[in-house]
Amino acid sequence: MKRQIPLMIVLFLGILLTVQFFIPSNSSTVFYQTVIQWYLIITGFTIILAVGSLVNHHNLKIRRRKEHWWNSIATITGVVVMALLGILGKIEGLGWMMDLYRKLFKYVQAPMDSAMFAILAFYMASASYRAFRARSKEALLLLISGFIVMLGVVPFGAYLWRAIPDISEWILMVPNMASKRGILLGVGLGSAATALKIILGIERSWLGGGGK
Amino acid sequence: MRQKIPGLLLVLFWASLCLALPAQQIPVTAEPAAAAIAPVQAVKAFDTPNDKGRSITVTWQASSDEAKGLVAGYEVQRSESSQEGFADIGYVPFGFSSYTDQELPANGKDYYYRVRAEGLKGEEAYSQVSGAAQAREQWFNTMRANALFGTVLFILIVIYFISKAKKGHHLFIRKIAGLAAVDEAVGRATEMGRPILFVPGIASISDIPTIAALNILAEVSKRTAEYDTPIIVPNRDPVVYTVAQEIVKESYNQIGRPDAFNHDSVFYLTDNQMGFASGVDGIIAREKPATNFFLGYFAAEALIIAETGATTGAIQIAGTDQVTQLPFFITACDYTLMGEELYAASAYLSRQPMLLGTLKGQDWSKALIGLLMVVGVVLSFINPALRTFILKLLEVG
Amino acid sequence: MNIWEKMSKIDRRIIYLMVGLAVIIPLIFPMNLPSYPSKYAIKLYNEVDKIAPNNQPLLVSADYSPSMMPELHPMFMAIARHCFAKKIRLLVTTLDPNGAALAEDALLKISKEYPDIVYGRDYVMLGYKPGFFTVIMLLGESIIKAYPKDHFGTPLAQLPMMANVRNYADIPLVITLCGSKAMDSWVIYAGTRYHAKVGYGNTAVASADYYPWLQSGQLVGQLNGLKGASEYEYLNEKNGYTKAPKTASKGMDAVAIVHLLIMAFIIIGNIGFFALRSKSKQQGGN
Amino acid sequence: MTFSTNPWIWVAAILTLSIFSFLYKENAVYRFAEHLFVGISAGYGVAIIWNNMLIPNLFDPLLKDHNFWVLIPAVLGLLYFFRFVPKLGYLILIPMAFLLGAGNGLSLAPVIQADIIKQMQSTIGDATSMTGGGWNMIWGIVAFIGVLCTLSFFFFSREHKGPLKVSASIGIWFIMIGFGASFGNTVMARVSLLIGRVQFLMTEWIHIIK
Repeated sequence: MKRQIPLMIVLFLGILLTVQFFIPSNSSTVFYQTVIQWYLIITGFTIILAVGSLVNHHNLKIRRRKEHWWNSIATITGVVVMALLGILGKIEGLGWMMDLYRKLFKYVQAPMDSAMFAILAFYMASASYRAFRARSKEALLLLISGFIVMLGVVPFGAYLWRAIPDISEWILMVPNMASKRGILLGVGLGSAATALKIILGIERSWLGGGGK
Repeated sequence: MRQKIPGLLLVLFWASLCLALPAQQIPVTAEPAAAAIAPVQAVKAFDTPNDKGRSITVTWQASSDEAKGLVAGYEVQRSESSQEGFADIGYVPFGFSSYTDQELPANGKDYYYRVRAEGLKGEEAYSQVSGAAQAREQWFNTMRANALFGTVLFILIVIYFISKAKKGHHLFIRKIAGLAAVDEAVGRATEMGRPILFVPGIASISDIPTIAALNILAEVSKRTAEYDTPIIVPNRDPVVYTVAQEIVKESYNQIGRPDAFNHDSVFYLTDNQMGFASGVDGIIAREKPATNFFLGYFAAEALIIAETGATTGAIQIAGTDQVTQLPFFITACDYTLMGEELYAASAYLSRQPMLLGTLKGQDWSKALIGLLMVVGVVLSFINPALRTFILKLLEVG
Repeated sequence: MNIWEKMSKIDRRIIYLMVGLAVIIPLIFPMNLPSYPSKYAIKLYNEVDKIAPNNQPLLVSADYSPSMMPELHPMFMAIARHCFAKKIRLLVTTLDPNGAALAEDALLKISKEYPDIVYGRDYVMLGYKPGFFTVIMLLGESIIKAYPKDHFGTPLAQLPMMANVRNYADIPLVITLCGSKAMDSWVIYAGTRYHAKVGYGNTAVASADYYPWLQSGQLVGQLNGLKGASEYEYLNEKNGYTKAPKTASKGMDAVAIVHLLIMAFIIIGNIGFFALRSKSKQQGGN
Repeated sequence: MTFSTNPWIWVAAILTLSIFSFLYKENAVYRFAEHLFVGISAGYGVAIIWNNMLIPNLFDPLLKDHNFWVLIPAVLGLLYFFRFVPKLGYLILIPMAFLLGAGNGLSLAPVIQADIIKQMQSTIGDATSMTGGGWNMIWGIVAFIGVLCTLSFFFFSREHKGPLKVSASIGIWFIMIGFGASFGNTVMARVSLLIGRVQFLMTEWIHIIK
């Protein structure tokens, strides 16, 4: 019983929403919008649980004086301050909170966001140095096409041979596009099958029991 | 042409929303009409197809002066009578020859339309009144007939193979290197006495790669429960966090070691993509997991976490259906599940007949798709008209 | 450890350090590496260049936000300089709420370099208007309906440049500078529906997505990321239109050096790998 | 060389450098920045969800429009908190079931439409477009074969031998060429981001370059 009701809900909603996709009628549209709205509301509640788990995780560290526990104070302070500023700042008369919220976003969160993103430039270099080795036929192909496309970007490539940018464009247009389409077709089947398995209750690891 | 109408209507709908207002606000210069312009021809009004009702589409042939560059636009008018009482309902600029009337007062009632062509100098010309049209609500979207056919066919194929599998037919599954390595990876962590890191992607539960990742998490956490190896599951999505926690807990219950499950091992970090990446990087650098699983939906953070993992010498098993991120996983990880392999994983790891049956269904669908495409290409080469027809059949809306 | 092993196992920190230096040094000391503009950049440049001076305006839509700034902002500056130097009239819109401030900044700065350029006569900033593709279509009907006033609140009727500019029919070329999505709308609505000529500048990640449209001629030319911006700067300089510092070219020097560095590391890694392999094979043979 | 006098710029610059310090190794400065980043961004997320999800979807309908239907999902959401009640813990499966059912139901048919039918159309269309003369036609066919071979690589229920082995290995060649190209094509974009950061440090914080 404890398992049957959730399975019925999944089956029922899954079938209705799949059918809904093909029905443009008014009632069908209203149903769709209601489901989306409910979905958002339920999701809204999970953030409380989730942030609760984050705070709890760090609270434990502080209380047990685990290694580097003082950093956890930064996390908890960050969560509480940002959430309060963002929610209370909407109230009239507390505009200074909104200002501070925006400042913290602009000068604390956004710079770290961009810096983390920029780290990718370094990692592209180290990853390609390590992995672009002609260990096998496949790795050789990866190496060559990556190399040509990189040459296509720099002036040095065109200096070596004027056709390099065109070859690079060809690689991006023909084999690259073909492999992407092939992978996408497979992904489409795989994800449709996975959705179907969940709807039909064949895949029920989320209930525990791995399908029993 | 029919196929293109709904897309066009959508465009028109937005355009008309936007255009209707300024058209009426801007005062028309009171200059007398210099010269007459030609009215539009063949005004037709009909129920807008594939919609929820209360909408009528009006089409017409452009004024013959449009080609001469004399027309500014067209004002569409509606009335409940074919004779009188016409009121402006929407304006479209020249170049358009249709308009969608939205939010009509009622379905199933007769409405009449006419179009006023407006010249650049303020000239006006009224068209003939259209025939009566009624708005109706539709119960099937004909633009999606091909998707319906595809969905039903796919479901039937999959169900057929599942029922066959239930009867106990032996089902083969080819080796998938990344998954064959799971046991070894868990074993290695146990030997080294280090934890296992499992990142179920950064997407929400309605993104199917996340579901696939959670199915794999169920199998992996069963193994960690068996070997008593700690598992760390950081999350970016609050809903995924709750599901992941239940899954790991259930795996420990199943293995018969509910006491070994640590609630704090599955936790939420932040929903910010790069904030999440920085947190995972910190965990990798400090906890030095022996094995990292990065499975599910990933975007730019894929390389950030995978490359950090590579520096700690962990065995890394990654998998995503995101074509743009696969190259980075391939370069930075030991094993990568590419695209559909991610979805085949739960069948591979659990070897349950029904899941293997689904996989068989996928393969047959693949063969069918390949065959249909070959036929489509051959026919298209034989006759260009066939090509147009085939492409129209596959047009999505 | 012998030299081959060293070559196949360079510490990653050395790689990071060199990447860092390869970015910082060219930014401080520009190297002025040669440029070989791509065919699509040359096409776009020529389309702009052939617009008659003091006549119909070029429309540039700055559809980018600060995160795409490193790549797209220099394109905007280079195109604006080209227009101001050749007295090609310039009309600026933006579909991204953040784009207006960025474009305004750039125009303010560049107009100082060209003292005889007058706002309202030589360039007009229409600013941001929400609605995305509805704005693109509105412009096709009537610019004055889409933007009764300019970015600074002046009615368009008071701006001499706008006197004979009704819609796309009076605009010889439209250029959008955007991340990805805006492009589809410009091509489909401005290009296909109103027969406007459309060219674009994009961020490098989106570059591969639009080649089919370039090949079919739906897009007349392209500036691809920082490289495209530097190519435009190069063409500007080559034609003597500006002596302003070439922001993108400095960045592109850095990009080129990092690429060469990465390629060098790949070669070194492979030499080390093959040397080690042949050595271990020989030892195996003995 | 002068420094910025704006304290916020200093905060931004120091945090940027702290993040970069991870490249050398995990250290106390990075650890602090990382913890702060996680906290601040999680708090930001809470505010966003409150302001953009719960207020317009739950509180506004309830308090302004007196739409009491939204209490149903609110109750479903509250069921999540039974997680902390040992005997009723299974109740959280109900909201989970709603989200899973809705999520998968909303995806199934659209996936078939967008990933399969649309891809089939583009594949056939591109292979037979015949615009641009001879070479384009040949490349169209080459790409078509590439799509088929790539697809054949994903056959799971059959051992890869005989013709399937041939086509699957050609598929893998296409995949590898594609991946190499994607990788090479992304380098410039990522370096541009780094340039953006370096420019911030060297123009707004330390005034080295103009």
